[in-house]
Amino acid sequence: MQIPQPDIVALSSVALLVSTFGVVVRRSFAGWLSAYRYQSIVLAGSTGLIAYATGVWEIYAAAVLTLLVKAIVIPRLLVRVTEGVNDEFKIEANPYVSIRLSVLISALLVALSYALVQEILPSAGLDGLAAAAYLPVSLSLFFIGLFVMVSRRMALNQVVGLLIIENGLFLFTTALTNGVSLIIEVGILADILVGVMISSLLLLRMNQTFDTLDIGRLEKLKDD
Amino acid sequence: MDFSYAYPDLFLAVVALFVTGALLPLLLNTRRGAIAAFVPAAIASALTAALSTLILFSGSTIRLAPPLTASIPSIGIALYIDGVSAFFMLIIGLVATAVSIYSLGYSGGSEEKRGVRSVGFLINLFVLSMILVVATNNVFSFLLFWELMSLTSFLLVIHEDEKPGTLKSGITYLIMTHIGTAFITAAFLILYFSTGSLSFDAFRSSAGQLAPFTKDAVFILALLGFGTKAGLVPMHIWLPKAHPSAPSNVSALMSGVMLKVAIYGLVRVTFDFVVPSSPGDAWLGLLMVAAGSSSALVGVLYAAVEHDIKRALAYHSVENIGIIVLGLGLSVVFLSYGLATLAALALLASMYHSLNHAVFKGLLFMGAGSVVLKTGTADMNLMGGLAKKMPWTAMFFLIGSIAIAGLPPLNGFVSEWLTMQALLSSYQVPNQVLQVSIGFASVAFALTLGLALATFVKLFGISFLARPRSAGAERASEVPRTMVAGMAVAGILCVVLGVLPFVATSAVASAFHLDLGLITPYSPLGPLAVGYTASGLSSISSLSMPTVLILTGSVGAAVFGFVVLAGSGRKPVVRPYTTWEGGFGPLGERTEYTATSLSQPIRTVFKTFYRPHTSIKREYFSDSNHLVRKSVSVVSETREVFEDYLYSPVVGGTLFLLDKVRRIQTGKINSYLLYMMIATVSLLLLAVFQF
Amino acid sequence: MIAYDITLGADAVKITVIGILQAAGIFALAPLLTGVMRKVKAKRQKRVGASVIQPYYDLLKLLKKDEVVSEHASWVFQWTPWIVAASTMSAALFIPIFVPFSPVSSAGDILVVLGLFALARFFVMLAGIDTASAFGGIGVSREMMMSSLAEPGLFLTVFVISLTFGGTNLTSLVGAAAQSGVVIAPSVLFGFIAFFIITLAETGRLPFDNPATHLELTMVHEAMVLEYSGRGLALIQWSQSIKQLLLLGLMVDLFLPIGMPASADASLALLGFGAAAVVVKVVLLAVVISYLETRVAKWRLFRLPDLFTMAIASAMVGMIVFYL
Amino acid sequence: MLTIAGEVIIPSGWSALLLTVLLTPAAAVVLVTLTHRKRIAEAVTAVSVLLIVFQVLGLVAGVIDDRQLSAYGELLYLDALGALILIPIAGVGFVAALYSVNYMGRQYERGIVDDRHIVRYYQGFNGFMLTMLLVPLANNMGLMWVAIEATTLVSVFMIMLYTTEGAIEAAWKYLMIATVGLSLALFGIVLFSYANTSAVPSSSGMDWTSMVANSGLLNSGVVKVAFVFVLVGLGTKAGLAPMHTWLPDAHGEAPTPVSALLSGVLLNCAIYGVLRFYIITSGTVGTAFPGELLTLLGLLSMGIAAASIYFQKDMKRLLAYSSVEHMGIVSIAVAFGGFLGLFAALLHIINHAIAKPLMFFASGTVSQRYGTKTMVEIKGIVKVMPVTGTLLLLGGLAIAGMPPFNIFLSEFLVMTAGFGTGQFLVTSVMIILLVVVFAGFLRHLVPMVFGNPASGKAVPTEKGTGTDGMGAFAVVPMLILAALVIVLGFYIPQPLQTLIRDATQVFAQGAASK
Repeated sequence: MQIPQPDIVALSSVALLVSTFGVVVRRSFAGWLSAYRYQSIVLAGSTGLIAYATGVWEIYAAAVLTLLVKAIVIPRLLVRVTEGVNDEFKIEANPYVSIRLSVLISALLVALSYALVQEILPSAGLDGLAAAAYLPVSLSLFFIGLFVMVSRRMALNQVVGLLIIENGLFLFTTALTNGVSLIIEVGILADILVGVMISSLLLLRMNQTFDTLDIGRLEKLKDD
Repeated sequence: MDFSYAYPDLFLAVVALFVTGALLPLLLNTRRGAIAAFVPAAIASALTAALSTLILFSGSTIRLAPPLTASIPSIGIALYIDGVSAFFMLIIGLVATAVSIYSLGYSGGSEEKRGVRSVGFLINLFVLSMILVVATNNVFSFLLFWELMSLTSFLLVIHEDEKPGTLKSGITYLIMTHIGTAFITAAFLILYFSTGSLSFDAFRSSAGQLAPFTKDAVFILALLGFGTKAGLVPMHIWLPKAHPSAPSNVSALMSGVMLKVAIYGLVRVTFDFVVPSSPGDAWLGLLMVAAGSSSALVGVLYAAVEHDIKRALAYHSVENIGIIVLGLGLSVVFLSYGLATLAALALLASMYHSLNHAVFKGLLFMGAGSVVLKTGTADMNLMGGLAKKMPWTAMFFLIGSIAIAGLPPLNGFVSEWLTMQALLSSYQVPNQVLQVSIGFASVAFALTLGLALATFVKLFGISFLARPRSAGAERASEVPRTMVAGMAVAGILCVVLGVLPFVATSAVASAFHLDLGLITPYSPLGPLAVGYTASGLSSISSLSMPTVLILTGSVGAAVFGFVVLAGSGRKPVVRPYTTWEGGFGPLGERTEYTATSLSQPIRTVFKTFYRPHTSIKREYFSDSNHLVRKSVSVVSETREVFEDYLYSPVVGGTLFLLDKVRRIQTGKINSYLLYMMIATVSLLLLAVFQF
Repeated sequence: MIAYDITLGADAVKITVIGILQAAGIFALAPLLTGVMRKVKAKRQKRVGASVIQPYYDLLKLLKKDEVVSEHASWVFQWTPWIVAASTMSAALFIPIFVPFSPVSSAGDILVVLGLFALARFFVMLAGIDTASAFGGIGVSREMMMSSLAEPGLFLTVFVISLTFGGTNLTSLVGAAAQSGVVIAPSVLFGFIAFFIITLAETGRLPFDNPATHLELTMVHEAMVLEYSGRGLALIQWSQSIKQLLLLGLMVDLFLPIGMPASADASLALLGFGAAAVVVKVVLLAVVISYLETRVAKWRLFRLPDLFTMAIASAMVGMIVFYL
Repeated sequence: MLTIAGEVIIPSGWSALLLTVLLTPAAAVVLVTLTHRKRIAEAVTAVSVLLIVFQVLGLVAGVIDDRQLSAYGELLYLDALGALILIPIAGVGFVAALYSVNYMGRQYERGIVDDRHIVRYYQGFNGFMLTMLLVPLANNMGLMWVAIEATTLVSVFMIMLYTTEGAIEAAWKYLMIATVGLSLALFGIVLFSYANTSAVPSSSGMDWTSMVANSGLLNSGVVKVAFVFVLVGLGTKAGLAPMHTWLPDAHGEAPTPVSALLSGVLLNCAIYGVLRFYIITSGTVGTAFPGELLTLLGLLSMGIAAASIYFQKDMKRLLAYSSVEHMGIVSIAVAFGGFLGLFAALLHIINHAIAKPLMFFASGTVSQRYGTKTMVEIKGIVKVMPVTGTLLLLGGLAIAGMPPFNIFLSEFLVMTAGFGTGQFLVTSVMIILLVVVFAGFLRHLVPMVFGNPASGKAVPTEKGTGTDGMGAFAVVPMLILAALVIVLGFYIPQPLQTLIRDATQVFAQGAASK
């Protein structure tokens, strides 16, 4: 196999990071969703790229599935679910970590993931791999997603953070193992879908029971 | 005629009997419930005593491996009964027999159904587990039965669970004993590390070639562990809480027997696994001597100012355990200097005292139990005059008191005589530091004896003599026959062990295969004798209790005869009349001395130790006029030094730390996720950069 | 095997006879000693005082008298005098006083003697409580404190003695002391101081206790036996004086054994001389003590521990001196 | 072997059970969903768990006969280790189902739940069983991951059965934390499979069998990183500190039978996953590195659990923390290694799975009778409910590590392994923490069980009878478990021993290929 213009890979990974930062900097639910949708599309594209590079047909399928599920189904679902939700809970008014600081930290996390990959790569002989460039990106997707979940107090924001993590995961999987068996891929995607469904169900319940989506209010269960 | 082939079956029969005794009452109702529980128990205990005697003197051993054993290494039940085990089984058997008979009346008496059932069930299991502990031959089964013993005794302690404070003391007891078990486990597992096996046989066979450091570690851990169970200072704090809370027959078992099981463990580890052989091990012995003498002193000091009869007895257990351990320590010291005969003497003293303490402490707790049952209080300040109301109980309690106070001609005196001889023989240890420090130990020992005498004057005098101090004591009456019988068994043992020391000496000698030098343990009338040879002097200090008794008796007779003659033969009239009240007219019983007032001088003399805290509350008829008082009440209490200055700081510190730790459960999901993030990153860095 | 040779030796008969005579002598002379001490005190206090044989009259009188017993008292009170007498007097059998041996000293040693004394004290204290009188209580509570402090002093003295003279067998102790003549080994000296103090306490002498008082503030021993009358009182007083003689005699034999023949097989003359010497020495000691008694007042109860501590301390020093 | 067009439909012999044991709960789910009736749902569930028990017994027998079973080209694969995990799944599932009948019945009578809830509950129950059964049967680690993730989703679904605030909050925290954790785990798994394929291109990447076969050849750097990911990820599900935070909330708020399943079974499935990768890692980089990580997390878990147990107020949270503690013990035991250590670890998994449900059932009954989970308000259980009270005490002492009960046996083995391998410091710390836990349990348990019932703040409702007035279904499951707790305290049946021995052999595979 020979690699197509690697600058595409570079571009796409940059695009992915940018979209992630989009989630970090935007304050409103709509903003996160659009960022996420954008990211998913790029993700599907880069998956296709990997598929083209490796020529494994399963990855094409995976790419298509990604496009369908992540770029279309999940955002729709979330929008549908949150129709009833009061607008004040769709805006991250005062996160635990200020936006500016979050951006800095996310940048650090990106650096960290690059460092980690750099540490593993040579020893692991990953350099030959087509999708090697995606590894640090996927790791940083993961870390940033986690950081979003840590630093934000809106339930919706956490869901989005989770979704970003999943994207990172997906990218990592496809990039590293040239497409594991399709069953697994499907299984994973199904899991994510169900996960999102259940969490949106929970969101509804939460909205009914606490009439808020501010998880700062979910602190009843603790030891004292 | 050799019955040794039958011993294993006899042992199994004992086990079966106890199990029957445990299960029968669960099927029957109250009255017969007590009988169903304690008749088998009594038979089984007597059988145990008999069997162990046979084993002792036939010198044979029993090995048993029940079928229910797993095949993986180190798990499984293995029993091995040698002389030492048999000796302690003898102790268990004797006391348990007396207590079972006593319990027929005690537990069968007033209690409700659930009470008798559970007590019967638990006591049988309790005694059985103690027998099995001394019979086990590997670490796992030892710990198994050891903790079964703790568990059953714990459940017995909290049996009267609606009495205030009972649960608390029960919890303290179980936690303390669990800590002790942790130490013991550590000790055994270190032995496992150095021998590679968990069987006691392996420990024995490799006893010689332990590394010195291992030796010390094992010994100290064992001392801490078994010391906790035995109630050595400063691990004794559970004991004065637990024993009074328990029903009295249980207290008798716990104090009389269970503490001896702990002593068994100590003896086993010390003389079987870590055998002191070089002068380097002497300091271990010195450690024991220190622990022993301080326990003796502390125990008796608290007992001296105690007015709760059962708690006072519990403190005396601390004291006597101290004396026993003192003997063990001396034996270790002598052994490490190769003075075999003296070591044998000290060991004899210690074991003899174990046997004695089991008997008379059992007796005393049974007596106290009868008193508490009849007067409805354990506070001696509310007793008095019981010698007339319950003559039998009084007589046996008096016997017990004389015995424990170490007065001739009863058994306490003999074992303390031996201990003193061991102390006096310490001049043979070629090390001045040891000589002098043992000298100090003997001061503590003597002070202990003095205070013990005083305390038992108080215990017997205040509760049984003079006039009743409360309605409860007024109403008291003699206890049922079975209870008296139980006390009688123990009382008779006290006398026999005192007057015929060879009974005990022969048992100990054949159990431990002791070479006692001048003492001929098996000859019924042979004196106990210890030689002295130093600086050109040589003599033999000897004691022959039968002779002493005969002499005292005949002198008494002679005196009587003389007095009758001198009184010109006529029998003088004895006129009862009121006590001389100094011309004040008849005095109320409030003017009598109470336990508290009786011990006031002692409390004052040792106030630096007790830190007594006295508060005076005055009540006036009117606030304006403070000249006329309605009442003045004085509350004087002594502090538990060890709890105040040792335990509360440690426990408090730990709890503070724990409280800080648990705060990480903040309830904020964000912080939870943060923990995960930190964990991931730090472990990743660990993996990538360090390894 | 010294201790055994004495009893099982060839002249067992002679020894037994002498031994019995010695015991009889102790019983007989004890009241006299009391009388002497009273007399000396009286003289020191510029009184004529009763004759030295007055105690015998008292005893006989009491033995003939009826008894009055408190209605609250139980059988313990009744039995106490007999137990006290039996134990004290049998203690006398084990102690060599006039001759350097006792026929039964291989059956019981100095520890037995202490044990028997303790037994007597135990019952006296019980009897003191038994009469339900506040006086008894006062006496007992004081006696509890004193006896429990006297015990270690006494035991430690024994410790020193048995280290220096060997073992606890009284015959061999006295024998060894006699043999060594009057050497003033430092350990012995300290032992003597301790023993002297303890003896004062044990025999209820000033400054510990005033044998002649009936004032409740100062009573200790008297307060305990206050309720006794008739033969009970007689027995107790007799035992008291016997105990006194035993302790003084023991002190003399152990610490100033001048004139005492070293062992039993000395000639009768020597033994007789030794006995006479003992009597003289004991009387002198008694005189000294009663002289001292007239010089000191009774100490406050809570100053007494200082004295006991002094005894214990000096015995400790004695022991350490012996070892080092 | 039944085949259609060369494709295997139903494998033959024991292996057939691999398929059927999965089909049974699936069928149950379908039936319950179709019929939608309370009674039928109960019946169906009971039958299905019973069937599962028998089939699992069959599978265990098969494994004991011929070391491992597999089907569909090793898509489904079962060796001794997996079989060992199957036992608690089936067993606890069985007793939990029995207990559910009574427990949910009561909730139903009290009007806390209605038919819809009940049906949903049993759907969830069977689904839960299905997903958990899949975990040890999957040879493809990706599939195993899917199964574990599925357990999360199902159990979230069951936790939010009651729509109380607590339930929602617990469910949310559980979902978020578990999902994040599992994504971490997937990172690790993918790395493993990458290491596998890059080392041996021919190998079928994610199959555990091939991974362990090649474990000697894998790139150590990658494997280390991968193991960290897996450990943190699956450790989250297994309740190892500091990722355990979801556990007390979830266990505390779920319906009692579910709590029993969560802590008696689910944790085992997760720790099982960790063990699988521990084996591979030890094959590549030796046991030192993974051992240290396990020891670290294990001690941390024990410490935090001990602290929280001592100061706990809520009965079920107490038990949850004790699960954290025991998972810590298991991982420490694995880290000790050696035959004894591994044997102890595996035995401890089983023992914990027996004792913990007993405690949950007892506490559930108690809190139903007293109407509270707050321990200080409960007094004198043994007077009100002699059987339950006794069993609660028994179970509590067992959990706290008191002989003669089964937990002590395995804990003793763990300590022995620790001292035997010369790890004095770790073992001593462990012993100390065990004592603290013991103290904590005791100070909560004893005042609850004994004392005067009237003196407590919460007054029990109706008076007890033969079965404490709670019905046979409430007592029988507890009695079964209690019997096991006592018997296993001093005796390990031969088959179990053989199975555990074989399981320790499985660990040897990793070491062997090194």
